[in-house]
Amino acid sequence: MTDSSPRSSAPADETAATKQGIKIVGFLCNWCSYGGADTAGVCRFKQPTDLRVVRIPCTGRMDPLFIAKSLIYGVDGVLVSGCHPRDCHYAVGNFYARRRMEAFKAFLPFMGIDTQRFKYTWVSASEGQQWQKVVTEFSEQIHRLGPNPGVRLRSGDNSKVSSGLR
Amino acid sequence: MLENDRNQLHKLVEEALPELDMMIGWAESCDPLQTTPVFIRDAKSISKLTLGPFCSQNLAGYLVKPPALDAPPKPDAKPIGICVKGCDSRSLVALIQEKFITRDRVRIFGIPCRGTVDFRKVAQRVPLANVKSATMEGDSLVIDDSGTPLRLDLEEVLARKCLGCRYPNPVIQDVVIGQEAKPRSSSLAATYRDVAAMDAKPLEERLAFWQSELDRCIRCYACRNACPLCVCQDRCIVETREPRWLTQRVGIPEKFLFHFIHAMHLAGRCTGCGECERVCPMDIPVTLIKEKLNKIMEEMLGYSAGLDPEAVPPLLTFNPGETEI
Amino acid sequence: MKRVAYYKGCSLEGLAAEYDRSTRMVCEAFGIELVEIPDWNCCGSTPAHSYDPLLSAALAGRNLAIAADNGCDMVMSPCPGCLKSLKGAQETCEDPAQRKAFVDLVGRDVDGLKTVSLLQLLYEEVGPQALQKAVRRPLTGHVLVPYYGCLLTRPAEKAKFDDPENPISMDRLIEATGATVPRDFPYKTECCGATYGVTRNDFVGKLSGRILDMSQGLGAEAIVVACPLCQQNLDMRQDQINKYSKSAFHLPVPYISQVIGLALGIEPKVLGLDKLCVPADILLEDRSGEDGQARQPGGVAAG
Amino acid sequence: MRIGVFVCNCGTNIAGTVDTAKVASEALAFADVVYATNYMYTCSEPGQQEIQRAIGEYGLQGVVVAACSPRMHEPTFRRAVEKAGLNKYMFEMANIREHVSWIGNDREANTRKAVDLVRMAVGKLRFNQPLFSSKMPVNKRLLVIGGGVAGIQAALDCADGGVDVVMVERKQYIGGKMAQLDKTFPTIDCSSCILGPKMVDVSQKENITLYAASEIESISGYIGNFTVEIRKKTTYVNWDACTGCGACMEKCPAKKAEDYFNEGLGTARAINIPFPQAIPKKAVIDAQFCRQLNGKKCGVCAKICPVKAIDFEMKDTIVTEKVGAIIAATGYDLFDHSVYGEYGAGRLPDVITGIQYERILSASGPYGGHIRRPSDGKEPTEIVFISCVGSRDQSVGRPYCSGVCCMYIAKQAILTRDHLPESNSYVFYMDIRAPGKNYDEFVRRAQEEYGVQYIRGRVGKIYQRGDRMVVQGADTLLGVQVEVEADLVVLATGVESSSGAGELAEKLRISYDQYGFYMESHPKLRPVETNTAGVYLAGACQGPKDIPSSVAQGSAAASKVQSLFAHDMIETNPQVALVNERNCIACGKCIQVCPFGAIQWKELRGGIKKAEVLPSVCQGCGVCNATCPPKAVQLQHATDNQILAEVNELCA
Repeated sequence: MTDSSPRSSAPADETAATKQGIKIVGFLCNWCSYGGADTAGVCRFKQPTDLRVVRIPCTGRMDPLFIAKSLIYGVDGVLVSGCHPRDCHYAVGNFYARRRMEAFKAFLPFMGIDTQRFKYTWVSASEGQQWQKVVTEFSEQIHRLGPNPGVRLRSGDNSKVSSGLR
Repeated sequence: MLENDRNQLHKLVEEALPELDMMIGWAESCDPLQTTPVFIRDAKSISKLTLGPFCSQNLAGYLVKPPALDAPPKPDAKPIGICVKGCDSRSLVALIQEKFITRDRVRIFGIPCRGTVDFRKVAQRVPLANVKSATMEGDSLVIDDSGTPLRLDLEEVLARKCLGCRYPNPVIQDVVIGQEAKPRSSSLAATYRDVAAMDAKPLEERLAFWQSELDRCIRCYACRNACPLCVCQDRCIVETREPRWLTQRVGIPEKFLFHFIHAMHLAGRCTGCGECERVCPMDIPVTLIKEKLNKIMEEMLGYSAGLDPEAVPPLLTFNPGETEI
Repeated sequence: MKRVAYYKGCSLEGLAAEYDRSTRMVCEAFGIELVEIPDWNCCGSTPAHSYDPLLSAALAGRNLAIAADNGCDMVMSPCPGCLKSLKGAQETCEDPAQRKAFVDLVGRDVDGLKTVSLLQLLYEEVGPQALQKAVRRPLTGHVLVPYYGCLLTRPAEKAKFDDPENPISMDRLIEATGATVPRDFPYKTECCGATYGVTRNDFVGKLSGRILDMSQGLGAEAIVVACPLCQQNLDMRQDQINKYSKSAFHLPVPYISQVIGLALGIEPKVLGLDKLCVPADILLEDRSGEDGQARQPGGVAAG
Repeated sequence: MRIGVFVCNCGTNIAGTVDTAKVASEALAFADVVYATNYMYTCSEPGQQEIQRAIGEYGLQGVVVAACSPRMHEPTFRRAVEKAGLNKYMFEMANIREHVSWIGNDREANTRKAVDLVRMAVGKLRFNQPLFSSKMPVNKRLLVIGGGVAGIQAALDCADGGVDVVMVERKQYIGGKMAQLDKTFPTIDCSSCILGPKMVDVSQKENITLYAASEIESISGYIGNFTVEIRKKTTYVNWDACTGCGACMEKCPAKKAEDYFNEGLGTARAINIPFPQAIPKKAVIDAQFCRQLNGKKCGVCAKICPVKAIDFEMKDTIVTEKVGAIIAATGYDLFDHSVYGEYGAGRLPDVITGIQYERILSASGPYGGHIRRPSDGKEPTEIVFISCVGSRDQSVGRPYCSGVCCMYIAKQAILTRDHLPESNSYVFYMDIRAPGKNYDEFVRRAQEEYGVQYIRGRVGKIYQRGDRMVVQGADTLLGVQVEVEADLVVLATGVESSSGAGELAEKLRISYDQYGFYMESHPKLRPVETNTAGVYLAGACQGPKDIPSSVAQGSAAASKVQSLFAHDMIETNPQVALVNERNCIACGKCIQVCPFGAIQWKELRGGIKKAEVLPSVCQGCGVCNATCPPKAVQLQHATDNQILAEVNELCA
C-alpha cells in the first residue's frame, strides 16, 4: 500500500520535502538490523517504499540529536533498529542506546513533536520476516499521521501565547 | 536573623581566608533586588559578603568556566572557598561526579536557603525604576519606592524553581551557616508541577506554546553560559562549523534544535538550579525543558542528579538487566 | 461447600442418564453443590460448529454466561464433547478478532470461568486420598481398566489436565476405591471409533474391539469410562463387535462415577447400574478376601 | 568535488523494478556529480573496469555505486577503486537491490526511492576523507575451541603449517561425537580407524597445546591480539603423573557411576577412562559418584595408584593464553526425545536413541559389540528405526532437517543385518535425505541387498505388549495403518546446538540464530568466517552437517587462519574514532563510555589533558562520538557530518 500521492495542500512556505510523499529515515546497525533488512530483501518480503536507510556501525553510535534534527527539519518518521540486547557486536552498544532512545522518546511529546513518529526496536540479521513486519507497521503508522508539520510557524501566525508561568 | 548569619559568615571567612586561594560569594549591587558575585582575596573586602533572598546566582559555574578548565590546578594550589545554597551545592556534587573538580579543591560554605526573589515578579507589582531599597522583615519583603513602603509576601515573588524546591539545605558542605530550611515540596509531583501541567496539554497546544516561546529566543546563549554544567563554551556545537549541526540561520527549527541540544546534553546531569531561566533576557521558561528530562530520569531510572558524588550520570552507563524500559 | 455450575448436556438426559444420576450422587457425597445451569441449551456440538463456528461458540457461551450470572466461577460437564464446546466458547471470547461478535451474541464476556470435566473435578477437588477415606464397600479383588478416550486430556494446551499421552488420574481414583488397575493399559487414550458407530460400524468393531481384547487380555472385569460416546461404543455395541470380530467379549463398561458410587456404598439401582447393556453384577461380588491379579499385557491380537 | 555514480542493473534483479537509466540521469543533476551511468553487472570484471576507466577519464575524486548491499560487495568495489588510484574510503554504496528492487514492484516509487538513496550516498560522500590503515603485529597462535573431528582437522592443518595451536576441549577426551561412533557412512569404515591416528597426532605434535576437561572463561582483545582465560576444571587426578594404566578403575568400589561415553547404557566406575583409545588417556574422578568426595571414607584409588596421581584437594585453575585467531568447533548435541509422549516419553527401556545403538554396535561398547536389548539382554529379531525424531517438527521447535539421520539409520540397519543375519529391520521415514557422493546408492543397498523394510509414514504410538513393543504407524504409500511388533526401537534423534553454545557466543561476541547455531558471515561468500574479525567457525556448531563437511570446514577454517598469519602485520581497520584536540574539553566522558578501553588521556604542555584514541584497540562502535558533547571525537567514515549529510538530503 504505497502512498505516492502528493501531500495534502501544504501551506505555502513548506519546502520541497513535502511534494515527494512520505519519507522515513531508518538508522540501522550494520551488523544486525541492516543484515536483517538484507535478509528481508533476499527473501523478497514485500515492504512499503517510504523507508530510507542510513547505515551506522551500532545503535551505540546513535546520538538522539540525529532524531531531533530529522524530526525538526521535516522527516516524517524516524526508525532506529539494532541488535537485540546481549547480541551487540560491540557487546554493550545497544545497552547505551536503549536508555538514550527511551529517554528521548519520552521527551519528544513534551516539545510538541508526536512521539509516534519515532520508533526504536531490535531486529537480528536472521529476522527478515520480523523486519518486514516492523517496516510495514511503522510505515502505516506514519501514513496515518500524515506528513510531519515540523516546527515552522504557519506564516503570519505570530500571536503571543502567554507562558502562563509568571 | 539574617544579620547574624551574615556576621557568622564574615567571621568564618576571616578565619579561613589565609588558607584559601580566594572566596567566592555574593555582594550587594546597584540593583537592590539582585546581588553580584564577588571574588575576595584580601581580608578587608570580606565585609562585602552578604546573604539573603537576593543571592540568586549559582556560583558553582565559576569553578569550571574555560580559564579554569584549561589550566588544571597546580598540586599545591590552595582550595577555593565558595558559598552555595541547596541547589548550588547539587551543582558542586555534579561537577565532582564528572571530575571537573575534586572535592578537596573547594572549601564549601553551605547556606540553607528560604527561596530567592525573582525580580520580574516584583516588577509586575512595582516599577523597578522606583525601587530604592529592599529588605527582609520576617517572611515579607519591604520595598521602599519613595512612597509608602510596600510590603510583599516572599512567597508571591519567589523564583519558579524555588516553589517546588526539595533541597533547600546544602547536600555537601564543610560548614553550615544558619538554621535548616524546610523544603517546600517533598514529592516528585510537587517539584515537577509545571511539567505535569504542560504534559496535560494536548500535543498541538504544546507545540504552539514552544513555537511562540522559542520564536522569541535570540540565541544569545546566556542560558548555556550561565549553566554550571555546560563546560564546552566556545567549542559548543551550536556555534562551530565542524561538525555542522546547526547553522546560524534565524528560524524556529534552528532555535528548537539549539534547545534540544542543550537539554539532551544535560539529560541526567541537570540539577534544576534554574540559572538558565534566570538569565534569559527574553523570559523564556527554558528550565522547564530540562525539568521534563529530569522527571524522566527520576521516573524511568530512579536517578536524580547531583546528590551522590560517586554516582555515574545514567546516560553515561547502562544496566543489561533493565529490559522493561 | 464447593459450588460448581453443572452443565448436563443432552446425552446425559437420554442414553447416559445413569452417568447423570451417578454424578449427582457422588458429588453430593463429597459435598460438592452442583448448580444445574437453569434454562441451559445445546452446547453447539458437531452439527452446529460444522455449520457456523461462531453459532457453536455462542450456544456454549450462553450456558457459560448463565453460569457466571449465577455466581459460579467453575463449570463442570461430565461429557467431554460438551466440555470441548465450552472451552471453544471461552477461546472465541478471548480471541481479539472475534471477541466483539461473541459478546454481542451472548450479552457478556465469559473470562475468568474455569471449565472442567467430572474426572478433573473429582481428581482435583476431591482427590484419591479423600476418596479412599470415604470408601464404605471397597472393591478389592476386582480388576478394572481405566479408559480415558481421546478428548479428556487433549489437546494438551487446551485441556491443561493430566498427561495427554499417558494420563493417570482415573487410575489413581480407581485404585483409591480398592480395585486393582493393571500396570500398563496402552490403549488409555486410543480412539474407540467415536461417531463412526453409525456410518462405519466396522471401524468401531476394529477399534473398540481392540480395546475390549486388550482389557480382557489384562484380566480386567470391567472397563471404566468417563465419556458417554465411549461408553456407548464399548457397551451398547459390544454384541455388534462380537459379531464383527467373532469374539465373545462380556465386559461391563461402567462410568467412573458409578464405580466410585459403589465404593461409597451407594445403592447400585440408585446409580443406574441396571441401565448398562452388559450387566455389571460382577462388580457387586464381595471379594474383599483375595487380591486381584492383573496379568501382564499379552494375549493374542483380536480377529 | 568530482563524483561518479554507477547504477547497476544486476541483470533484472534491480532493473526489473527500478528504472536505472532514470536514476543515473537524475544523479547527473546532483551537485558535484560529473559522471553517471547505469551498467548491466557493475560487480563483474568489465563493470569494475568501467569504474576504473571513468575514474581516470573524468578525474573522479569519489565513486558511488548503486547496487546490492554493501555487506556483500563493498570490499569488492573498494579494491576496484583502489586499483584506479582512488583511496578506497572515497567510495559509497546505495543499496537499491535488497532495500528497494527486491521488496516492491511499484516501479515509479522504487525509482524515486533509488534516486533518494543515491542522493544520500552522494551527500555522505562529499564529507568522506581518505583513510589509511596502519599496521599491527599478529600473534601467530591459534585457539581451537572444541576437540571434535572439525576442531582436530583445523588444529592439525594449522600445526602442519607451523602455527602454534591451543586446543580447549570441555570433555576429558577429544574426538567429540565421532569417538562414540562405531562405523561411519557411506563407506562403513570404522570410526576409530579414521579418528584414532588424528587424535594421536594432536597429542604428539609439539606445537599443539591440548587443554582437555577445560572451558573458556573469558575472551578479550581483537583480531591478532586475543587474550583468552581458560578454566582447567579439576579432575582430582594429577595428569602429569597419571600414565593411564587403569589400575584405579578396577579397584574403585563405586561401580554405579554414570557412563556418559556409553550414553547411560552401562555403568562406570567413579574414577574412569572412558574408552581404551581415549586421548589424553588419563583418569578423571566423577565427584558426583566418588565416595571419598561425598564425605564417606574410601581413597582406594589413591592407595593403589602406582604414581600417587590422585589428589582429592585439587581445585579448578585459570590459565591465560594469548592468541591471534580463534576457531569455534564446538559441535552439537542430540535432541532429548522424552518430550514425545507417543514414543513412550523415555519410559520404555527398549526405545533407545541412534547414538545409544551406535554404542551397542561398537566393540568397545557396553555389550562388546553384541546387539542386545537394554531391558533383558535378549538378542532382538525385529528392530524398528524411526527417523525425524526432533527434526522437521515445528511443534518441538525443531523445524530444520538434521541432515545425517537418514544416512546413519541406513548404516545401522546394514550393520544390524551383519550382526544378526535373521533379524528384520524396519525404517519409518518421511523422505530420504541422502545428498552426498555415494549416499543414495548406500541407502539403496540397505533396501535391496540387506532387505531393510522402508515404510513411508510416521509412527503414531509405541506401547509395551508383553515383552515386545507394538509400533503403530501409517504406510502412506499403501494407505493403511501398520503395526509392527518390535523387540528394539531406535529413534533417530535430531541434531541441535551444543549446550552452552549461547554463553560461549556472547564471550566470542559472535551472533547465533534462535536454535543456538553460530551465524556465519555469509552462507556462500564467507561460510567459515563470522562477523567478528579473527573468529572462524568449523563443523556442526554452525549448523547440522555430516563428518565429511565438518572435516572440510575444519580445513577451510585452518586455511583462513593461515592466510591471516601469512603476514607478520595485519592492517588495522581505519574506521576508528579520532579526537580533534582543538575541540576536546577533557571532560573524560568518552573514556568513561568506551566499551573497549580504547581511549586514554594525553598530556600536553602546561599539564593540559586531551583524550586520545588508540587505533589498534578501537573497534569503531561510535559510542564515544555519540556521547561527546562538543563532538570533538569523530568516528572516521561515520562522522556526524556524514550522517547529518544523509539526513539533510532527506529533509532538503
